[in-house]
This record gives sequence, C-alpha cells and structure tokens, in this order.
Amino acid sequence: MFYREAGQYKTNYAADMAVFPLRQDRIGIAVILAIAFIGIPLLGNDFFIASVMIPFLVFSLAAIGLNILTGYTGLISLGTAAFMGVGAYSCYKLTTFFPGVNIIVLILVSGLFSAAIGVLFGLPSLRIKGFYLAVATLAAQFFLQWAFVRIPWLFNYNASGAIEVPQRTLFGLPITGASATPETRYFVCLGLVVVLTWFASNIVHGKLGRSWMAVRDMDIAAELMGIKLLNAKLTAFAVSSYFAGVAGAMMIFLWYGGGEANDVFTIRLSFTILFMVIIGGLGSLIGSFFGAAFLSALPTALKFGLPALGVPIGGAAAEHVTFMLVGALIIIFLIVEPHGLARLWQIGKQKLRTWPFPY
Amino acid sequence: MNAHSMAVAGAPVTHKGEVLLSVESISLRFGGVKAITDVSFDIRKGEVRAIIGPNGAGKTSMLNCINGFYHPQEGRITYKGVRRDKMRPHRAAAAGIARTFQNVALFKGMSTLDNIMTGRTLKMRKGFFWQALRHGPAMNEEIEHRKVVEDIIDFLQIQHIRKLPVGKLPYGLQKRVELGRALAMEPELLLLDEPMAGMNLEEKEDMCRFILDVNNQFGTTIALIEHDMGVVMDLSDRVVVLEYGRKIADGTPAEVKADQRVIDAYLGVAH
Amino acid sequence: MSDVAAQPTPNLLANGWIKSGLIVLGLVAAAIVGARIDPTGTIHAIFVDPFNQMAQAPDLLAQTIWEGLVSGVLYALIALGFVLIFKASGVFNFAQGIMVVFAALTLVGLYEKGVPAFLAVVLTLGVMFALAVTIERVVLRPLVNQPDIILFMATFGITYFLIGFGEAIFGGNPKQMIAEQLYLPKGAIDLKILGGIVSLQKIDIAAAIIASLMIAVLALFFQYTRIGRALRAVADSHKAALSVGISLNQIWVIVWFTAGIVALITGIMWGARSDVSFALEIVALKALPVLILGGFTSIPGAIVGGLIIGIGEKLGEFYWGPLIGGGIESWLAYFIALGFLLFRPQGLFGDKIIERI
Amino acid sequence: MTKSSIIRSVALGALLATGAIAAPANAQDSVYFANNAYRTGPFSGSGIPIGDGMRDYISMINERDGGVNGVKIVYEECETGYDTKKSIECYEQAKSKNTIVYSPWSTGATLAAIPRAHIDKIPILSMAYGLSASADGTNFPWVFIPPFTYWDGASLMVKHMAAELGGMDKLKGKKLGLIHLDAPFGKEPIPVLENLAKKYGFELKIYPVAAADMQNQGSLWLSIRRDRPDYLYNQGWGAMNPTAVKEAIKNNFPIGKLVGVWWAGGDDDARAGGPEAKGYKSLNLNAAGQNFPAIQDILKHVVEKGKSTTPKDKVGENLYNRGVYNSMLVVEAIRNAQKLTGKKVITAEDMRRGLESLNITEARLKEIGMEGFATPTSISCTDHSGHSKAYVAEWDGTKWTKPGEWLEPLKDEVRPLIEANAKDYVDKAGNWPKRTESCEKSS
Repeated sequence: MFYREAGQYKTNYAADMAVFPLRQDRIGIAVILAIAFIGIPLLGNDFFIASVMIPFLVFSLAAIGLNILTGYTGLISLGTAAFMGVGAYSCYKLTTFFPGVNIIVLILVSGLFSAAIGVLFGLPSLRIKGFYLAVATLAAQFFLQWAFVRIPWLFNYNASGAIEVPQRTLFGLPITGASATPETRYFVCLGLVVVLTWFASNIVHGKLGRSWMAVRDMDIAAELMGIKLLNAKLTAFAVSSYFAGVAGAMMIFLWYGGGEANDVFTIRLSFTILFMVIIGGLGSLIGSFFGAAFLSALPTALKFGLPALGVPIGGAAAEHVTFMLVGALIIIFLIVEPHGLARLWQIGKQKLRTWPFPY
Repeated sequence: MNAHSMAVAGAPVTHKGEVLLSVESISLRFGGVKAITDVSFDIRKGEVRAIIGPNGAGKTSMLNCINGFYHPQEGRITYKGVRRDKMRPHRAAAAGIARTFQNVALFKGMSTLDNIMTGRTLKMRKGFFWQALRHGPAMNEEIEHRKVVEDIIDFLQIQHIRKLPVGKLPYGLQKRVELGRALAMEPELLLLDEPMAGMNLEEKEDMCRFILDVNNQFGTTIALIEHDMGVVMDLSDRVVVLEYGRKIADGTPAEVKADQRVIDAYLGVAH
Repeated sequence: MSDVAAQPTPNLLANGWIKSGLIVLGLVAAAIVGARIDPTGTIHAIFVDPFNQMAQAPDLLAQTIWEGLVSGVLYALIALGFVLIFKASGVFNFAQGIMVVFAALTLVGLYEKGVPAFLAVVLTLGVMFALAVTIERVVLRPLVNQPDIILFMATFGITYFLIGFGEAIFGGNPKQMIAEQLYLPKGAIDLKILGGIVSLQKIDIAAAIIASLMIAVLALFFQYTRIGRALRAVADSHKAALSVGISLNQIWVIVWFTAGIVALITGIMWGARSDVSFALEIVALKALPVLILGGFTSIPGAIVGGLIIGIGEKLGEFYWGPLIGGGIESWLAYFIALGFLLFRPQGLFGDKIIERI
Repeated sequence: MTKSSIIRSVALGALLATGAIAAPANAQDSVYFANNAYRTGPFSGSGIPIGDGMRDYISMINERDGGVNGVKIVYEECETGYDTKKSIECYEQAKSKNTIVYSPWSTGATLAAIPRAHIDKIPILSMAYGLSASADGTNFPWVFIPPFTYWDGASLMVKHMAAELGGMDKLKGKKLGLIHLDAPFGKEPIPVLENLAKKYGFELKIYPVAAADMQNQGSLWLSIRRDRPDYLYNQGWGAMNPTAVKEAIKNNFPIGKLVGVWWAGGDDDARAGGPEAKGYKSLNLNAAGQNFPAIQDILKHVVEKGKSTTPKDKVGENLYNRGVYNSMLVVEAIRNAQKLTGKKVITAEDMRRGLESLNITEARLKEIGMEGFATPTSISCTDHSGHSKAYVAEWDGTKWTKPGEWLEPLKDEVRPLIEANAKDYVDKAGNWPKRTESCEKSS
C-alpha cells in the first residue's frame, strides 16, 4: 500500500540512473542511516556496540570486497583474510612511520597496499579460472599468513609477534587504543563503511561495474566487446583487496585493539567471509550487509542470546550448533535461493509493492 | 530512426567497393582437426556479405578468426589495410569490429540497459576516481551514453524490457538485445552469427528489417552467417560458400545460386 | 569439457615443455655463473649449497625423499577421493578433507564405545554409506544441473556441517588411531646405507602398499565391473549414461561412498602417523595443489601429483626453507602448483581445453 | 520498568536477540567469575581437561563450603575455540556481567585484553601464560601472571639442561633446539633463550611449526636430525604436542632430552607416543594425580555426586590439575580480597587488591589440601608473577611423575628483560594509563 512507485515519474536520465530510484527506498535508507547514526549509539549498551555492531560493520566491508570479486566479477577467492591482513599490517607500519598523520587517513591508505598485493596474486587469474583460481588464492592465503609471522619487520620486532595499537585521536577524542570508547570506535567504523559503500555502489553501477559483470557472465563475449579481461580482472582484484584491506585495518585498530594479529587472518576467516557473500547474495551490495549481519550475529546470538532467554546451551554446544547451522544454511540457500538474502529482500519488496491487492 | 542516431552512427553511407577486410589463404587447425583450409575472400565497405555452408563448414571459426578469438596457423587477415592475424579480441573491438553469437552470448545477470551499455565501454573515458564519485564528469558521461543507448533501444523497439535481466527474456528478444549491444559499439564491421536462428517468421522479418536499416542508415558493413537461404538471398550483396573448411564458391547471390558445386554440396542437401 | 578435441595440441604442448626447459636451463646457467662470481653469497646459498648438502649427507637426502614420498602418498589418497567424485559427478568436493577426519573419528569413537575394532570398521563403512546417501538426497539431487561453482560452494556447506556434527558427537580433542587393533605394523626399519641411517617406518610402508593396492582395486573396478563401466560412462557424458539406462542417483551414491571408503583408509593411515583431529582438515587442503598438478579427472595424475608435491615440499623445506626462515611448507605446495599452472593450465594429465563460443 | 528502559529493551530486542540487553544483577551473596574455555577446535585436546579442572574446583568450593566465606562463585564459561575474535566477545560479555576477574586462557586473548582491562579496571589472571612483560606490576597493575612466565620457563629449561650436564659451565658448545608453535605463544621464550645462549655459549636452533602444519612435522624433524641438538625445548600446544612426541620417537631422538613447556605436558600428549614415550619430560607447576585432599574433595563433592561431566579417571590428570590450580588462585584471591576490604561480595577492584597481595604459603597450601601440589607463591606490587619454582616432570609410560626437586627460575636474567619490555610496551602504546592504584601490604 505504501510501497508504490506509481506517480513517480523520472524526467531525466540522472534520476532514473540513481542507485535508489524509488522515493520509498530513499526514505528507507535515510531511516536506516538514522538508526545507525543516532538510534544505536543512543540505545545500545557497550556489549551490543562493541561485540555486535563493530564486527558487523567490519565484516560488511570485507564482504563487499569479496562480493566485488566473486559476486560481480565471478572470480572465487579463498584468500580474503590474507588481504585483510595486508591492510592491518600496512596500517600498523604506517602508524609507526607517520605517527602524526590521522589514523583514519592511514586506515584508508593501508587499503592501497592490500590492493597492490591483491593485484599481484590476481595475475594468475588471466590464465586460470574457476576452481583453479580458488587454489591460486589459497597460495596467497598461506603465503601471506606465513609472512605475517616470519617477517618480524612487519610487527616491529615485537617479542610476542603482536601488533600494539597506539592511541590516536580525532578532534582530541581517542578513536584507537584502549581508552577509545565503543561508541567512538563505532562511529568511525560506521563513517568509513558508509562512505566506502557509497563508492562501491557508484563503481558497480558504472562502466567498471558493468565490465566486471560482463566478464562474470560471459568472459569471451566481454572481450569481444572490447573489455580487456586482464584489466577487468585486475581492477576487480585491486578494488576487492582494497576493501578487504581497509576492513582488516579496521578489524585490528577499531575492533580488536591490537594483540595477536597473525592468528586472526586465517583461512577460517576467509571462508566465513565467503559464506557471508553466498548467504547474503552474490552480486549484491545490500546482500553483503545481510550476510555479514547474519553470520557475525548468529554465533553471538546463539552463544549469549539463548542462555539469556533461558535456553540452556553450553558454549561448546553453541559452537557446534553454529557450525552445523551455517553449513546447513549454505546448502539450503544454494538450493532454495542461490541469490541469497538479497533476493529474499527483493521478493519481499515486490510483495509489498502489490500488497494488499496482488492482482 | 531519428536524426540523433544518424549523428551517432557518424560515417556517411559510402559506396560499396573499397576493401575493408581481406582474408588470404588462412588455415586453422585444432590438434589434428582442420577447421579451415586455405580460404580467401574479402569484405567491402558498406556491403552485406553472407557466409553460408552446411553444418561444420567452418563458418563460425571463420568469424572467430576475424575478430581475433582464434589465430589461424597460416595465412593473413588484413583489416583497413593493416595486417592483423595475431590480434586479441579486445583490439579487434577497438578497431571497430562488433559481433553477435550463434548461441546468444548476453550477460545474463545484467539488465537489457546494462547489456547495451557495455557496448559503450570503449567510448567511455572517465577514470576510476570519477566513476567512484559518480558525479560531475562521470555522471555526465553516463547520461550522454545512456542517451545513445536509449536511441538504440527505441530503434530495436525493446523499451519495455529495458530494466529486466536478459537471462529471463524470450529467445527472439535476447537476439535483439545482442544486436543492440553490438550496435552500441558503433562498429564499422558487424559480424552476425546466425542472427535469425530459432526465430519465428515475424521475428525474422523484424530482424531482417533491423539488419537492412543498420546497413542503409549507418553504413555499417555486415558479415553474416545464415542458414535461411531466402534471407541470405534477400539481404546480402555477395555470398561466400564454405564446405568442410574450404571455400567452394564466392559471388553475388544469383551467381552462387547457380553454382553447380553449391547446389550439390549445400542446397541439394539442405532442401 | 567433454567435447574437447581428444588429442592435445602438439605444438602448444611442446611450447610449454620448451618454455619450462629453457627456464630450467637458464636457472642452471645463472647458478653456475653465480657460483663462480660469488662463492659465498646469496646465489651460492640458493643454487649450490643445498646440493652440496645433499651430496655430503646422502642418507638425509634419502630420508627426505622418503618422507616426501609418504606424505605424497597421503596427499594422493585425499586427491583420489576428489578425483573419483569429480569424474563421476562433476562436483569439486571440498568436503573430502573433512570426510577423512569424520571417517577416522567415527572409527575411533565407535571403538571407544566398546565396539571391537573390525566391527567398528564395518560400522564406519555403514556410516559413510549413510553419509553418501544423505548427501545425494539432500544436496546433490536438489542441485542437479546447477553451475559447477554452486555445487562447489555446497560442499563448503557439507564441510561446515560435518565439522559441527563431528565435534558435537566425538568432541574436539585429538584421538589416537587404533592402529594396533587393526594389525597395522609398528616400529621402524633402520637401513644402514649411504653413510648413515635411513629409517623407514613400517606404518609408512604399509600406507604406501595399501594405497597402491587400493588404486589397483579401483582400476580393476572401473575396468571390469558393470558399475565401473557405468561410472566411466557418466564421466564421459551424463546424457550418454542416462540413455543406457543408468540411474544417475545411484551412481552418485556409489561414487560418494567410494570416496568415503578412500577417506576412511586415508584417515586410518594418517591417524596412525599423527593423531586424529580436526587439525587434519587444513592439511587436507594440500590435496588441492595436487589436483592442479594432476588434473581433476585423472587418477594417475592424482598419484603423480601427490608424489611431486610431497617430495617437492619436503626437499624445498629441508634444503631451501632455512634460507628464508623456514616453515615454507605451508605454502610451497601451492606455489609449485601455480608454477605448473602457468605452463600447463590443464594439469599434467588433463586434456587441452579449447574454448568455444 | 521505566518508559525509557522499555523503549530501550524493545528497540534492542527488535534489532537482535542477544543476551546483552541487560546484565543479570548479581545476587546478594555471590560473585561472578567468567572463564574462557575452548572445548572446541584444534586445541580442545588441551582445553577440555583444563576447563574441567577449573569448573570442578569452583563447584567443589561452592558445594563443600557454600562458597568463599559464604559467598558463592557464579562460574561461567565462555567458549572461544582458542580464537582471539571470540575471546574479545567473551571479554565484553564478562565485562558487562561485572566479572571480578577475567581469565583469558590464551596468549592471544590476553594480549588483546590487556589494554582494555586497564581502562575497564578488570583484573586479568593469566596463569603461567600471556605476556611475559606483564609481570611488571608497576606498568601493568591489572595483569597477574603467577606463578611464573614463559621467560622463567625458558630459563628453567636452560637450568635443567645445565643440571643434567653437570653445571652451567658445561653448557658451552652445546646445542639447544626450540620447537615452537608459530604464534605469539610459541615465540615467547626466544628472547630469553637468545640471551642465555650468548651468556653461556651454547647454540640455539629454532624450529617453528605453523599452526596449519601442527600434525605435519616431518621435514622439521629431518632438520633436527641434521642439526643434532643436544636438548629440545618444546613450546607447543594442542595437536602439535603429541605429534612432536611421536616424531621424536620416530627420528630416534633421545626422548629424555625432549622437554616440553608446562602446556606440552598433557597426559594425551605423552600417551600418543606409546610405551616409547617413557622418559618424555615437561616443565610443571602442579603435581599430577588424585592423592591430594583437595582433589579427593572434588571427587567426593562433585564428580561422584554427578555434578560434573568429567569422567572419574580423568580427574587428576596433569592439565586437569592445572585447571584446579588456576581456580585455587582465584578462590584464594577472593578470600584475600574479602579479608582486605572486610566486604563479603567483592568487586573487580577489590579482586585486584586481593591478587596483588596474594601470598600462598606452604602452610596455606596444607590447609586447603594441596600440600606438595604446588610451591608457595607470592605476588607483590611490582612483581605480578612471583617467579616461583617449577619441576621437571617425567612421563613413566602411564602417568606424570616428579623425579626431581623444585627448581627456581633464573630470576636475575628474566627480571631485567621483563622490565625493559614492559617499558617498551608502554612507550609504544602511547598515553598508557599511569599506575594510580596504591600498593597493598602483603597480608
């Protein structure tokens, strides 16, 4: 009843090409942003913000990164975590070299290093495809993970091999380090994620995005359209790794607050992010958010939510259930709705559009 | 067709005569299998050139050689006076060769609009950072090309499917979208691989009209593979006939029709 | 893939070999020149010193190669499970590694519950059969005709489900394989050769023999039984198989069950070397570079690939690893495979891929 | 319920049904103790017995004594799977439930929690694991690492080697190998060993094991065969340990010269080697076995009453007793805090004071039924570890035994390093909170 586009006429192409052409969608986005920027900091407690919202934002960004590669360009990667690690370690080195530069700038710059490494490991994608490429990205995963441990320069020769996150401020307010409150860290994460998502959305709706999708859907035809496969694939690797890298830097600096970083960027994390993309919806930015929300919140909800609701479940059992549930859900989604939560969302919107008179 | 598309098509109609592309004694092998053996012919500017022949005659392989997807082991291909037999497909595209496919090769996950927009890729120049902003120059560029694409959509009469994903469209419409995508490249040479395969009569007539319009109004040179002899005879200026990878005839439709070898090998078998 | 021209393109193949040959030659030349110019520097350390070490302690070299051989056999066994399933159903089964762990855990778990060892083996086979049927019903059948990549990702789902399920039932702590109860040999044979001792573990010898036997049995099975021929028909073409009246569903159950048997044997052998634990699942990923080398559809490829990877990474780690801090084993296999891929994208034994449009 | 709190609950509940909505208020006569456990994942082989031991001792205190001076300890495990990400979540959960002490149970989790704990004012008890430098109480007032650090452990290894060889001067020209898990935990002993190698003239060889290759140590042991170290120190964890024991046997390395850190002393670790593992050694801080009154009480009040999931024969295993020891420290610190403050239900800040002046004497050990179970330990304002004694345990084929005496670590070597590293840590962190907490007089 309320979700109708009737009566909304586009008088120019710019309006028609907007990312959210419908007025209701624009209102919806405004409401979501209002909740994110005002509602959650006001209502959420520290645990909710620090352990649910910040991880959700970090994973969303990483999932967008992988979605650009896997969902939009059709290149499967099992090395996302390693590229996140490159971002985290670059950011750490940058804070060492440029202690005076604002940390947000450094986080954004560290993504560039990740992008460069991503391009390097993306080079084989020109010759190999599909599963073969998946294995090539495993090489990146294991090699980089090895480098994070074996190159002591990366962690400033720290005796424990750990990253120590120094305190950095923005307008006098600490945003990294132990004295940064969850709310401040949340705002920084949110700001970064909103801006980068906006960029991602612009890119996938533009020329580059179309080239990626063309390569994904039919690479041969894409090449005959004048799209250089190498360029398209490498830009996908670069942009994807950039997002992953920024997410990795955020993960260590804004979420973990330092510590043992090399056991964070494991193959398990790569899988988790891949699952977020699958469950959320391949080739959908909003799906990346759904997938990240679902998979980052599911274990937390099972582990802490069920006991709080009076369902007795041990930590270990919750862990097992999480694994089984995630596995089952992947299969179910692939069978029932290969386009993931994003498609369910669209179907829901479509229903709403015709509600209450479907005919 | 309105005045605007004419402006886009740019090149005025030229006389049919100048050689645009020539193929000289090329041979193509896959392992021990010979796909094309010592075939030579040329395509002249502004003409509609048909390549016909029974199944497995090497017609599609020939198109693949022309736009650089396969590289023949022997012989040479000259395009606009430049020899280019080891060219990558995207270079061919940049040189003005567009293509449709026997089995529709659309980007199935994308909308009609986006599919045709990909045809404009080579014409879009704004860099990565403008794209990321999607404002100012990048947006103006998008709008400018969107206008061109809308004209093509009007021309092909596919306005109603503009925003639908092409994967779910009926076959006839998919073929039309594919033609639109090729046209968006503003090609000098348009290669059509069985553009009317699997269509009903009405759709075929539409498609014939589109091909002729493209040829007449934009002056686009067209090379097409087609099985429907009626279509070939009506549309084309000259016809080359392949059989088992070899050329057996070359000439105007009337000449080819009268050729005894063609009648034996092809027409006799087909009808 | 199935309609690919049968013969590989000879000139391209030659190109690949010539290219790699030239590179090897170049490296050797560089090494010789380098060693002349700079007898103690980096080039010496990379190109000369390891070979000196090999020559000085041939017993260690022999031992290294043997260790590589044995881990190669185990990689090959896992890769074999992948190949069986890929051949018959076109599914790239990522879950093969966890199936190994799951089979071994079931066996040990049953034994701990008091089931006699050999009965436990039989029951475990039953469990693997049930697993094959379940996967066919729940995962494969609904996903039939989906793109390969979707099926590939579905096997991730199977992997995660089995991790959770296995840990919930058996617990996550490492368990000891019941090697003695299964009459697997213990101890070692110490050969006093090459100026030192080369120690061969009996369990490793047994693993090599059992692996060879299993491959032989599989070969016979494919060659001479009705089901085996059916499986080969499926591998060539699903439609052809249907047209001769073979139920695809049965085939899938059989092939997944066969992979389950391979998994159990792998699990027993591996478990007898180290413990049975979920950590094995990561090691099992090494089967992927093996597959790249050997090709996804070739059983001999899996074996040769496994051996190359196994020996290559042990030699690499032992002789060259210390130069850059050691531990290169965790990624060396992937780089060996990548190197091969750049020259032969279809693997050692795969057919040349011709793209069609 | 006020209007705003209703809105708050509804809004959050709608967002996500997490347990974080409202921390349950502590009942009047109990304190909340959050313990990280890892009963899942590749390290669960070690995590399960430890978790069992910790839980059972606390249950025993609650069952037998009705808590500490009548205050029940609400013990809750938070599953981490030895994963730092989950441990951070567990920390936030523990904080929101006002835990009196945080027990991270992994070096990675400890490293992540240290900066936060100093802001949130929650004491961390990392019992013989975690950041060695945190033994400096001046810079790390909220972290406690009794009874000793990994650096003490490394010095004990050298001391043990010297003792077997016949004196510190005999170390010259010998070769010590360090096999370690390639992670912060595994790398901890390296600086101390390097210093000692320089000082005593022995050679140090380092053999890292990547977590992914924990069960695949073949080529590493070939290198050991090539280098022929005289002794091997194993700083391993989880599935890495049984594999190392097996490989040592396989490669004919004299098993008596292989010494594990105290975390490599699990019963399952040694058992994997079969009868040939007899003689495998491990540093230890607690005695194994059931022959202690405290352990007997656990059996009597908890296990035999069916109030625990621990199988009876697992009670008294080495790592189980390790968990018991950790819980004992918690209980004693609570008791001490109660004494200091005169309160019954203590807070996290009280607990910090209790830990800082913890002094477990021989007499006290006897009182709580742990005579011979461990050595006396005392923590002070500056020394948050105690650098207490350890012994070298030996596997006799079926159980861990204590063949030798309690050894004292080389505190003079370790302490300067700790202080230097602590200073370095604090400098790098920038704006590290200065210690404002006043020192307790040891009670």
